[in-house]
Amino acid sequence: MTLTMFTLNAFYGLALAMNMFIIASGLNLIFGVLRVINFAHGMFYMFGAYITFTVAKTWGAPFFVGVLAAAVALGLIAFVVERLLLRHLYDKEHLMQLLFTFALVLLMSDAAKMIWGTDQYSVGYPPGMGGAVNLGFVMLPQYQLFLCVVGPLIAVAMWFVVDRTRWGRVVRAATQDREMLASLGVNVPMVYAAVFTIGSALAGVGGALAAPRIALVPGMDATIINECFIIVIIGGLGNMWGSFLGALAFGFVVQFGTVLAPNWQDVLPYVLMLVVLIIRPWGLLGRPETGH
Amino acid sequence: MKYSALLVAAGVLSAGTAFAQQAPIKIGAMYPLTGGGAVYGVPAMAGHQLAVEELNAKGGIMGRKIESIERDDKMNPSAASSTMKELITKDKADIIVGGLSSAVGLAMSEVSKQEKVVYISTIPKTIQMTTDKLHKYVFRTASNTDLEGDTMAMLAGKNKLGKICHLQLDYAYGNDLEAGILKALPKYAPDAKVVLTLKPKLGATDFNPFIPQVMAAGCDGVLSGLWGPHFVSWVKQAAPLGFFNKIKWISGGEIGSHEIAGELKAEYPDNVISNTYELWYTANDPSHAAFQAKLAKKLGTQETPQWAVLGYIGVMYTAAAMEKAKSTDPDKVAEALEGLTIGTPVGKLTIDAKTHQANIGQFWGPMVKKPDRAYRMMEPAEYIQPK
Amino acid sequence: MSDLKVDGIHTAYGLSQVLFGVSLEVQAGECIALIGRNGVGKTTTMRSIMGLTPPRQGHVMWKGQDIARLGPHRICRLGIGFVPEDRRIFPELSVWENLDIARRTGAGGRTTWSEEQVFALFPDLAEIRDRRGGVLSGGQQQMLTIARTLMGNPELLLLDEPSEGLAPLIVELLQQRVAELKATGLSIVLAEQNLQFVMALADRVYILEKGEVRFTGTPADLQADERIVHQYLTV
Amino acid sequence: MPQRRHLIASAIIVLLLALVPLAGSRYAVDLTTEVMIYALFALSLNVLIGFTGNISFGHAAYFAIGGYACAILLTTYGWPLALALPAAVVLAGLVAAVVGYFCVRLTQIYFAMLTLAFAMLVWGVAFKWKEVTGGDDGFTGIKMPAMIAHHVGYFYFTLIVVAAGIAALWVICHSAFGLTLVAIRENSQRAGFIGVDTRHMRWAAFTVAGTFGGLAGALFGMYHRGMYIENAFWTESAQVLIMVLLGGIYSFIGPIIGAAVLHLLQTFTNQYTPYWPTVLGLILLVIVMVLPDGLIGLARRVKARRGRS
Amino acid sequence: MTAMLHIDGLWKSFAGFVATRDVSFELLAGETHAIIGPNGAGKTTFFNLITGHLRPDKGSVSFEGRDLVDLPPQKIVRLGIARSFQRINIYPRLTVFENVQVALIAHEGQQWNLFRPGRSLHRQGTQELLELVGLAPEALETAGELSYGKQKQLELAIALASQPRLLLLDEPTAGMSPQETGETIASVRDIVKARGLTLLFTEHDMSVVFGIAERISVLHHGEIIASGAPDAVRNDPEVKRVYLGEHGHV
Repeated sequence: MTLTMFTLNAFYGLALAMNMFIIASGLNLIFGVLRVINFAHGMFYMFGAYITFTVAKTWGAPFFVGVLAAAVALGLIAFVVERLLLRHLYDKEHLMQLLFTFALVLLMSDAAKMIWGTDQYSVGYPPGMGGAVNLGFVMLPQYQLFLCVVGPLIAVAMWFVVDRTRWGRVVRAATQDREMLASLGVNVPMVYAAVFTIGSALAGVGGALAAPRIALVPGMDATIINECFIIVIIGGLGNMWGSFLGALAFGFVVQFGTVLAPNWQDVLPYVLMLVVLIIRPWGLLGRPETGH
Repeated sequence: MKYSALLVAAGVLSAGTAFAQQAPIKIGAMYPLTGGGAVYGVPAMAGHQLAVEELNAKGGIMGRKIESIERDDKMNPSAASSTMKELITKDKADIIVGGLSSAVGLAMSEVSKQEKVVYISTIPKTIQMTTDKLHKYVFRTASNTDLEGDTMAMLAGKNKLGKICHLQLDYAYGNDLEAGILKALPKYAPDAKVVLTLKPKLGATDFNPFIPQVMAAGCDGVLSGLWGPHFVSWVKQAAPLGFFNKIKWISGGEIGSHEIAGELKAEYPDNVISNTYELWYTANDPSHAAFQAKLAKKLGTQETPQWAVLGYIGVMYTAAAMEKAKSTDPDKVAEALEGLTIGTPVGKLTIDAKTHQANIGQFWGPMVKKPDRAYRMMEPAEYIQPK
Repeated sequence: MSDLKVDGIHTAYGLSQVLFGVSLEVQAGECIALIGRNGVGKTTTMRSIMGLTPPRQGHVMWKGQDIARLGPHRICRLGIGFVPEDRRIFPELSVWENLDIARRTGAGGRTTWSEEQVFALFPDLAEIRDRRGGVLSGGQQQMLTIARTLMGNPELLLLDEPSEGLAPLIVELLQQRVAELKATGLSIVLAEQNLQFVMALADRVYILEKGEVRFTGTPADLQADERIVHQYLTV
Repeated sequence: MPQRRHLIASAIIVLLLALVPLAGSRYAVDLTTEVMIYALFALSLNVLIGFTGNISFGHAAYFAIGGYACAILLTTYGWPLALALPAAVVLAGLVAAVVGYFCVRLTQIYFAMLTLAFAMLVWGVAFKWKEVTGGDDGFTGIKMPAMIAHHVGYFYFTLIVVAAGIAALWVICHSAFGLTLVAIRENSQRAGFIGVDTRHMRWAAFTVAGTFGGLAGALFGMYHRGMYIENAFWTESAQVLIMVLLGGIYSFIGPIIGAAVLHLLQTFTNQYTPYWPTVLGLILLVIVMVLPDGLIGLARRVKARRGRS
Repeated sequence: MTAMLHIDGLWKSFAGFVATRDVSFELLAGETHAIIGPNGAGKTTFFNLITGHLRPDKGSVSFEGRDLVDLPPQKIVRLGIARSFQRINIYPRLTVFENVQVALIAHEGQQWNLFRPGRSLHRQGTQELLELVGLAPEALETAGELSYGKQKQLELAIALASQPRLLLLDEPTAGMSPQETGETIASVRDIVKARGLTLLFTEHDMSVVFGIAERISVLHHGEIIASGAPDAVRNDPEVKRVYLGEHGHV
């Protein structure tokens, strides 16, 4: 592999990692606080992409208005779902929550078909991001550079909100002791609703940001959800920096793995998860679940 | 005018009374209507329905009404196999048409062999269906990977590609198409050399591991089978690097269709030569305009998708074969299909008696910008039909 | 009229019933003590008042309103603060963060307690404000738990076994602090096993045994009756 | 004596099923065959879920291994059915034992994700090992012994094998082993403290589940005369998981009912609308919100209410 | 009498908090011994160290001369130590009968038997145990639906099923009504006597402790501060101090 190729692959691995991180971080946030494994997260991602398509292409609004619309719409959907249905399931078995989110996947897939039909769509790059930057020995696409900036920005923003704001402190406290938090006057159910809303909005943003790079088709939710799970699991469930690390591992393994061992590209993410779980059963930065 | 309208009405009326007397002919149709395959399955089913409506308006087949029984094949071979059995054993379908993916096509062919019911494969292209796994009851009205590969090799020669990068999806269709191209390449382009072969996975959305390799390989052109969303994603990721400035893209997988061009609009790249089954703006047959107008009306859009014609042809062949056999008996219909020639919106087609493969051609040509259109069109569009 | 009136509450965890008709009253500014050995229902009484383990029967009246069916955050916002026995510091949060999440204007706009005032009451906490809750010593945790609850500006403090597991010196300090709190007019329900602590602070005592109130009176009454002490409190 | 009552009921059901082909509907025969195979598949998974309390996201792997192995041995190697079928089942069990060894070291979601990863590896092998499995074209044209080539013959063959399989699972689930598994599910810590090595027991349960899943897969492949990589995909694992949950995990026959209801519902819905996902989604919502014990739980509750009034 | 359980210099701390501090302790064969102390004194931790649920940081535990440190719980129980738990720890969806039956199956090493119907095994032994703890009438009820006190009794039966020589009971009467407490204690005392068991238990209810314990140890801040006959412990000034507050006077 020449230096140019190596640089390019490393860059692409990073770009992939960042796009995946944006999506996976929402899944991870929801798991960390609510302990709910949200299978519908991939579907939220797909809705995010489709909504961006409708707003930015059909209605002709600027791309970033589409991204915002995706975030708001997904947040709204998630909020309603949480308040009406999900909140009744926190005390039930994990299996029931799993089935519930799976039911969401099925219902939303048909809803998407009714709203958008079965055509494939694409969204244009935002102005000024459709080209590449020439560094002499290598060309880097602008939009992917943009993703490489947005990913860490979102990570830092999440870190800032979770670590440095009062609301973030409340969220962290909610992962540690729900009951005590309620005794201190915090409306914990609303914190849960907010976390589910934000986590889902992140999936929407992830889909919106992916939209210019890929074709939008029915079924685009299916692989993304597995990949997000893999990232969250190998990073350590509930750990934000774990997900960041997991996304990086995923991005580089998939990028370099596909180049070096194209025959294995279909199962590379699973092999990665297999190796990590056998060596570190609770993920790279995870801790053993207590009570076992 | 009035007179002819009256005649048509009378015809319908008389046909209507005939319907009441005889049991309908049942055509089972299976296309993917949910999930990723629905992109193709839904328009194909629309074409299928159009044909059935049209035939019924004319009095059906042999004066018997057609009943179309439509099912989702779910792009899952074993589910499709069960559904097809159900169509045959419960609904007593006389014939089955449809399928999309190779695996589903082969699974349906297997059921057809077992149950001795004719299956007309309208989209799956896998070569095995009409070679190794050919049997009495399976027929194909779609193109196949050998025909497509042959044309692509011819185009490679015509465009004088010296160094070729080969890009196929890593699954049955891609592998078969690759074989088809390699078989034909020495014939058309004896000096051409394949310098790189890459196979992204089916369903891939990220082509970054492949794009730099192709660009670094120094080839004049790419021979590709990246269809639909794969092509769109490739374009999105490769175009910013100036990929299409230098490299000619000769592609199967029907990416010269309006569905793709109309969606990518200005982002559709230069230097692409591809194929499509049907073009709403070009015709090689007089009946085409009528077909296109009806389809446009049914779908409520002037610019129609290409897959509908395949669903349409499946039904037309069914009708012709039954009329010829004067029976719905599968053995007789199968015999009738062998060597049968019919007129279709894309011209006269003949099913080869030995291979059960129709000589369906495709429109091939470069995708060019048009001043009055927001999207690219194929021009000149050449209908290339296998001999 | 009393601020808090607990009237015949029966409380159970699943199948295990702990309280069998406990009643008690707290006047404004008063400190009452619940005493008794481990497992007699002191903590459960507090959890019932706070809405954490709602009673199955009976009423909890707070300033005339029945709060027995309200959620804990509503009860907190009505002016009742809970200092649990096992402290329940948020271990991953710093001392300051533990305080910050509890910051709240009290019922009726009370703003008696701010960060500065809390730090003034517990100067030790100011020194360790950036330390993680999980690494504090028992005494520091106890101070923090009380400080944290004060940040919500409560009118009534439920103080569950504050002296448990603390060194004598710390207990003494704590006792002073609680006395200062009482002097500000805060009502207090104190659950304790440390009799000395109780005697110094409580206006009235309730002795619990097996989920029932067995004795009510002033500390002086209790002191006068050795028999009761031996029956309910010693080994 | 409940034991005898169950035996008689089972015998009656088997007899009734044996009468299905006499009704003359080819469709009914096929549909019943499919339901029986899915019932065995779902039951095998429930050894792991209902009896041991471990959720697997990758049970399709063993189904596929059994199916492919049987198909390949019959067709490519021309083995007789009497050898090919047992060999396929043993192979599925062996792979389950190897995979299980790693998986049972983890619990809960980590366990589930590890089973998924291994299953996707099996899928990858079926996909890539084209010379042997046919890759994504599928392995079609399975050579069937003449005796069971006809659909009625195959129906009776399936009936016998599935009945035997279910009987074997019944014995295992109700054995000392099975009872101990339930104890592990109910309270794994307590089980450890009556002297049970819970990890080894879970490993054994994993292997048993894989073995019988393989048997169901072998029957499935022969029924369709083909195996496809989709049969090893995670969606297939999800489907059987839903069957189990729909029926109810806390009873032996729950998964049988779940398999029958889901498969029939899916088949019939598909005849009327392509919006099958909506139907299934709504059914799942109902289960989650009001029927956490599945259909069997509902039946029990109804019965209990009747008994009271 | 010889020492059955021998503990020497045991330490255990959690994130800086010392739960067990240099505990040395001997349990004589056949004695009934109570461990008491205020909440948080480290009683449950102490039990968990003996039964293998926790690993000590330092020190040794030996049972009848065998070192227990590093043995997993299931091995320890096979040596003849059984325990009940402070929180209910049964199999809630199994019947009462099955709860005990499983324990007998495990004790006999029959959990690997795939063919013998589980329900037919040890019917008599199960019945006897249920009669012993007074649960025979509820044998066919679902364990999770029993009253709290009866679930505690069931736990005792499960513990007895492994034919222990040493029985550890963690707060056997916690959460019971006074009447249930009396019945439970009477039955425990009878069983221990009848079977010649060694009993080590923790308890808050002093009437229970002084009713049956032959020796008492007081745990405070992870340390044993007193150990001996009931009267001696009752009059120990240090114990009084711990129970009535640090200054120990009223």
